Amino acid sequence: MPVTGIQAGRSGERAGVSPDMPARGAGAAATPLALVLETLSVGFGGLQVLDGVSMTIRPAERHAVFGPNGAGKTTLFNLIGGDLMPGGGRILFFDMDVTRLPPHARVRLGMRRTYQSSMLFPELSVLENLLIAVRGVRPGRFGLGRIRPGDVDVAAAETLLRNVRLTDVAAQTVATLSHGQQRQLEIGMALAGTPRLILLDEPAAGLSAAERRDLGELLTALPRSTAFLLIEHDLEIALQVADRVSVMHGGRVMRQGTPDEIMNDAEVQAIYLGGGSKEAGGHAR
Amino acid sequence: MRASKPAAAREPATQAALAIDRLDVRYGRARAVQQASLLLERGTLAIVGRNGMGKTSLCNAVTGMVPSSGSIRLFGEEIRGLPPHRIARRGVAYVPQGRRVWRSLTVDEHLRLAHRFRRGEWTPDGIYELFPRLKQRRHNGGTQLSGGEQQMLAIGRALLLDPSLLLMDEPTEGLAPIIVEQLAATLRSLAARTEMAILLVEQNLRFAVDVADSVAVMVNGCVVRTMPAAALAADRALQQQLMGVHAQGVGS
Amino acid sequence: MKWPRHRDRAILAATPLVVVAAWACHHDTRLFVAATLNGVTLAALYFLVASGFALIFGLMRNVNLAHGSLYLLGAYVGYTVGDQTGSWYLGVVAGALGAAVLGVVLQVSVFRFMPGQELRQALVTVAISVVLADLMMWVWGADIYQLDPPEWMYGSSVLPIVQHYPTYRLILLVLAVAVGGGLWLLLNRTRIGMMIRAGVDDRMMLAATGVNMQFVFAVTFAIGAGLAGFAGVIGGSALSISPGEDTRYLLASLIVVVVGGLGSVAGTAVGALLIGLSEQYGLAYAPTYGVLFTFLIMVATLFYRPQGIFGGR
Amino acid sequence: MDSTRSTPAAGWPLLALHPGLMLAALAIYPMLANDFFILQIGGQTLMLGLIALSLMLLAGYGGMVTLSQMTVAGISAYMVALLGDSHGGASLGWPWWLAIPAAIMVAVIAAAFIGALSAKTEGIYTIMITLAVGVAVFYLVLQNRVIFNGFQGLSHVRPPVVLGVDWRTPVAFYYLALACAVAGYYFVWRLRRTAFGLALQGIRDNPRRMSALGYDVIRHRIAAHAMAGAIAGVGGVLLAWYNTFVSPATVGVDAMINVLLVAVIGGIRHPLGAFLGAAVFVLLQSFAIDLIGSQRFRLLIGLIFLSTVLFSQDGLLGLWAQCRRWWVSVAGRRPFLISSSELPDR
Amino acid sequence: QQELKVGLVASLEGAFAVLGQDAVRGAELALKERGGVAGGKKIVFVRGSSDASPASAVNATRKLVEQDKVALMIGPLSGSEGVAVKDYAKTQPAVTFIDGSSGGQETTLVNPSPNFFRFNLDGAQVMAPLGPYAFEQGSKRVMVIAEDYAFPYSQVQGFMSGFCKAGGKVPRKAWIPIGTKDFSSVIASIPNDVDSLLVVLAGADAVNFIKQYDQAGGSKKVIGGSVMVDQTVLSYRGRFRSNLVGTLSSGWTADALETPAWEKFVADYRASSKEAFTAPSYFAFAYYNAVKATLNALDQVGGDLSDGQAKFRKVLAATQLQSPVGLITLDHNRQAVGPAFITKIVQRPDGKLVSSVVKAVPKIDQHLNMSKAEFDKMGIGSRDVPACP
Ligand SMILES: Nc1ncnc2c1ncn2[C@@H]1O[C@H](COP(=O)(O)OP(=O)(O)OP(=O)(O)O)[C@@H](O)[C@H]1O
Ligand SMILES: Nc1ncnc2c1ncn2[C@@H]1O[C@H](COP(=O)(O)OP(=O)(O)OP(=O)(O)O)[C@@H](O)[C@H]1O
Ligand SMILES: [Mg+2]
Ligand SMILES: [Mg+2]
Repeated sequence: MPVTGIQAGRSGERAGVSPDMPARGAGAAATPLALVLETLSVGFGGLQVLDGVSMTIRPAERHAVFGPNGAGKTTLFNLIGGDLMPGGGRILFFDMDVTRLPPHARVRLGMRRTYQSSMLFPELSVLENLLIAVRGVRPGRFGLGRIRPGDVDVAAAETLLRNVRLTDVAAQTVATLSHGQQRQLEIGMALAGTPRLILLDEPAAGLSAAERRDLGELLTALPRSTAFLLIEHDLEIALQVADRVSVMHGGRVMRQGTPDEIMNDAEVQAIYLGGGSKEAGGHAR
Repeated sequence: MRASKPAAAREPATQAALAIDRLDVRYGRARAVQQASLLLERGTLAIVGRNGMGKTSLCNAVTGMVPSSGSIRLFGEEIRGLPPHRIARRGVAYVPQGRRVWRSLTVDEHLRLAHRFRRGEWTPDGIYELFPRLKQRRHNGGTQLSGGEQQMLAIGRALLLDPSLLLMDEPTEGLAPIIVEQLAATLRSLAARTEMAILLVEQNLRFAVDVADSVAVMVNGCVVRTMPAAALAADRALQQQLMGVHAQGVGS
Repeated sequence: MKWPRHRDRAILAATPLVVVAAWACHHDTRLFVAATLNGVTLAALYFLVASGFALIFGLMRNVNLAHGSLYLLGAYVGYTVGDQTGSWYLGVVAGALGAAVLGVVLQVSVFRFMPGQELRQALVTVAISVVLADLMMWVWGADIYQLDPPEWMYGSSVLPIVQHYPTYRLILLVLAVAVGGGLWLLLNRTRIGMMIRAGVDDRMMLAATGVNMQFVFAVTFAIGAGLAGFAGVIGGSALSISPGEDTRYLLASLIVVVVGGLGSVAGTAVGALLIGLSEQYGLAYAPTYGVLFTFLIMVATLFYRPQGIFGGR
Repeated sequence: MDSTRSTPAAGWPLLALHPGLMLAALAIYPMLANDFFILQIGGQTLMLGLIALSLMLLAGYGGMVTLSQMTVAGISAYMVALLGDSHGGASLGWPWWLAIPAAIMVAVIAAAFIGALSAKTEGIYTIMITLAVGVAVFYLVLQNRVIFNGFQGLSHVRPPVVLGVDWRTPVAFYYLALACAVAGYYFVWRLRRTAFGLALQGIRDNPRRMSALGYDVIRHRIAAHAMAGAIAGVGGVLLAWYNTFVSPATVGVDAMINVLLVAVIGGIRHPLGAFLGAAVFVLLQSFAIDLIGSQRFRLLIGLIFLSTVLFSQDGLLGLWAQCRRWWVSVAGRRPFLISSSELPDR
Repeated sequence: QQELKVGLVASLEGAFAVLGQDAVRGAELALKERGGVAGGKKIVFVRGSSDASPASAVNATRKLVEQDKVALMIGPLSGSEGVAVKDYAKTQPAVTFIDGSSGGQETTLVNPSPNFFRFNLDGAQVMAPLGPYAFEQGSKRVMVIAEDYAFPYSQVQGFMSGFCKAGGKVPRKAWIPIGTKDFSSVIASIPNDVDSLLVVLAGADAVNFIKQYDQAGGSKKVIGGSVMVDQTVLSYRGRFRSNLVGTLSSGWTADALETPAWEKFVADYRASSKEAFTAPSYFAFAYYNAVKATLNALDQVGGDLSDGQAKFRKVLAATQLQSPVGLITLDHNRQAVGPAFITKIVQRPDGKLVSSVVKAVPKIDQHLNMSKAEFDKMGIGSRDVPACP
């Protein structure tokens, strides 16, 4: 399988491939790539958090991002989603340069994301939260018409509600939900509309075993037209759904490959996966 | 400051570390915990259960963060109704769900603040050794940390209090697998070497079974079952029944 | 990080200012220097008042709109004690203590029950200030009081260019610098500063590490309110003490702190300078619309830096 | 801000005030009251309530606590005086059908401008920037003599005689104010369930997430300000007619804060609160002196205000809801307990 | 005995609250002097309170007129309130309005209302004698430092009309925004070539100005506006007070007026209430006059308010009021024509500062004793009117 586009930036690892080659290669004329990241970098104060990250995601690709804590995964999502502006580099979304677009403009182009720590509307009900998510990508956001039960939007929100298993608490205000329930809602909000790319930041965190299983099924069952990028420390889920895996380390992409390749990579095991046996970290203290 | 801890806590006491009896937690008219009873003699007890079953509410009740009714005894002494800081001074430390680090304090300040009483074997340097990642970020503010780093910080903060009872609410959330492994080892060795009792709420069944001696299952605010960890680990049918985990559940 | 990016804009804004200043200096050097000095010393007074406000507001996120009342109370108490005992120093101590005690009472009996509810606290404190204003009017009437500082502070010192300059205003400057330094140390170098910041972020978690945060908050409030009372006596010796001063200084503190940015000593100082200078330049050069400019400066600052000059999230 | 967040919205169904009944009561009120009660109590309440309502829209739904609503109303008041007929300043004498819409338009534009200035600020910073704008406007009209006639302001602002009715007679003014108030109330009340209203509430709760869901937060805020500006603008026109003059005191700091007090005393989370607060405020202002004499009556107002905010999270409406809840729980305690222990699976 | 309700509005809230209370004392004193009866009827005051803003004054007045149905209205206290209440008066022709203490020039000069009467001099009238006198005393070039609104405008106009005519020059006027407390930059901007300052500031502002002027080493002669040398300022204890001695001013009354009528008034005033000031303020004095004139007129008509109060108003307009300071009559606009006093601050042996009379001017009309044409040429006082740089 050809390298689809994971290059560590300036480090010179896999130096043979220039960052934007695969994006603009022969195939560009046919279907545009879902996402192209070109040598993204960003720093806070003296700290270089991302250091030349390049990556491409094909339409319908399901891509998992692994990496130790603090590798820069969430920061990468913040750049793609528009919450942060990169210090350098470019972001192409279906061939469109979105590097400087505000978040809401990217969302309207079909990008959606979840947050690692839930970001919800605590005073509104669960259904209203989803309704807002549904309306966000449809025209009429300034609409002064009354929303009634039975509207298409409400129906769409109710479908989401069922998908993330929150029908029972639909009318409850979000502030009264348990942590896990809020995580479920967080995922539901990212699924609204027909996104072309979803960024999922540790969606399984805080979910119980049963809900994790549901999540896995939900992700697998997403229409194939939707690409997603998934940060996840729960390997079971990640491997269940991902086609490809990238591993980030210290602000760079260190490896990419198929799930199998990654799982068997010695270096990845050393910095991220661990030995998988009880003795691995025994000498910690 | 040591004196504030009951003498009983250090002696090989006959009293259970934590004894919860018919505990109720209410939010308005909704009951999150209903008549839950729980006994933790020593060692590690894990609580598992699906989302929204009342695990966090139980922990919050023990630490005094939400009002409750019933009885909570710490080494034989009733602590229900005490304000949180009193409870903490009696040797209860808490790793809360969602991390709850202080946004305007740096990593270093977190640890220094928690190490106020300077008791026990843990020091900020020890924590940095346990989580080297934190040391690199020691001058960063709480919210400038990545999710996993925050989790490490929350754990470090609790350990520095040198608790006799450590409450951990989903401590592995957001941690990389390798750190999880390391944490498991640390907890096991802590529980083995010291008198510290650990109450662990966990979604990661594998981790729970790995660390805990016994496991309690919560359903709808009640503790419905307590059993040795090994028994749960071995019995997939039971896992399936209690938690809706199916086929590829955890085995030992 | 932020400054370099704004450098061009800053230079663009600074150039006309420098030109105008040069013109003003050329036009009437004495007036310009005097107005500048007046602005700086007025800023010192504003800083003294606002520092307590900044402490309470910045650290505890408590929007204490009764701060002006604490100022006035300190001034009245300081005046009464100073007048009775004949000692200005005793008056200063009494004013600071009086306000501190009231501050603690407020914290323990009112604000404790509404943590984190900014708007509600703001409104409660507005109500309290209305009540306090009337109570103080009851006790002290509407007379104009003024406390005279000791002999050596009164009168004027000889400075170059401006010739005579009130000594007391120079002392204001010294006091402001001292208080600012002390505050900075308290916030950044002491455990209590750390605790307060932590308590504001998540007080339950602070309690869960064994800190009695009610005590910590009460202490903070005492310091903040005590500073207000202290400023009251100091300010009451520079300017007059009368009903209505409470809202004046409250407004000044609010503007200073908000323009400067929350919870930062440096920000408060910069805010105070900005406001003090613009007020005095306005009076000296454009009395008719000068006041307007102070507020336009504030609007502009908040528009470009919604968190204040030194504020950051 | 936070206190607007702390009361669960669930309390509202407990409000058992039937709208039809209330409307009927308001409609027949002039038949039962004298001129003073019709104009100064009734008319003024509705007018002030309308201005407070605009704040309620911004603060209750959008989480933007602004102090400049009185300024917006004042701008509209100054504009009717200037564009229409008045003494003192540079009034243009336009006909009413031109002057009134133009005045409200100017108010809307001013409000949108204030919205744009403050859209990036939050919490106390919003309060402060709007306060600063308000004070700046106050000093502008105070210091400018050519157009705004300075301290003295513009006098002889009277409503036009339209359809043969003198709209300044108490009954006519009352019904005019009532019509505006009902329209405003209905608009705001209904807004809660519209796409825009929902978006506004989302912005109140979490602006960053709104942006990540495809909403342009800044534009929504500006639009909310413009809407509130229209409401306040109508209130401002009424205000000018009611007083028959506008002066800097109309837009002074006290007046700005009074609007906030009115909205908060009533309850800032429901449009009804604005009018309830206005009624209490106007009654107190008019009759406190009869209750307590002249000496300590600021104290009375202060104490009433203090106890409202101290004991209720959400003004008088919140207090009312609390009472209802308490009553329900006392009256129906047993059954609730039983049913709650038999709650279905979560 | 029949009751007659009389409305009484004063500022009992806000910054003027204390002054408002003193005004009420003055009004009550006048009523008490007659045993609470006039024209055979028992007079009952119904009170209203404003916060010194025009809107609140009208609201309070409207309540008294429309709700409490008073027949006569007394008030309000301050200038802009007066204008607003006068306008309201036009809509209530059945009620007679007697001004309390408001001193706005326009109130009775521009568009006067036929049912609105004022028994005190306006701000310009009372300052008119001072200008020529100050010129005589050696003030040739004066800088004006005054607050930026209507009342100081007319005070300055009153001063300058005579001063300029006498040949004085006013090269610079500093109009200070209301509420300024720190005058140091204004002080720094005082040109060297003026010999005196005309300071029209009230209460605390005056105190602050004088103290700061003293501290900055200022030495020019200070001439004060009418409210500048009030007892609120004089009774204030502080080091600077010695600087006040010798300050010239002009007012409606003077503390050390040594006429029997005035001394009796002061004694009665002080006996009337425990909380009374050492000497009646201008506001007590003005309200006292207003009430006294009203009651006199009521007596004369025997309490007859029929016929739209026509008879009562006629008598009121023709009033020859023997006020504590002298005779006050009304002109055709129902505005007072009466005495004013040039005063100088002196220190009494007991250390108290009082204003002593330097010169009494028995009669000043609203045109400042000029012809109407001459006055109209000058126009109403404002920032730039009059001017003689
Ligand atoms: N605003 C900030 N200021 C300073 N440092 C920051 C900021 N945001 C993130 N960082 C740092 O950047 C690094 C990367 O953070 P990021 O959140 O992207 O990690 P992550 O890969 O998502 O880790 P995790 O798996 O723990 O969530 C961290 O070390 C963090 O401390
Ligand atoms: N503040 C609150 N007000 C009202 N209800 C609440 C509140 N907090 C929690 N609940 C409800 O109480 C129940 C138990 O919540 P809790 O947080 O204890 O669950 P949990 O077992 O910790 O769940 P999770 O695994 O998702 O963290 C949930 O149904 C939740 O909706
Ligand atoms: Mg992350
Ligand atoms: Mg939980």
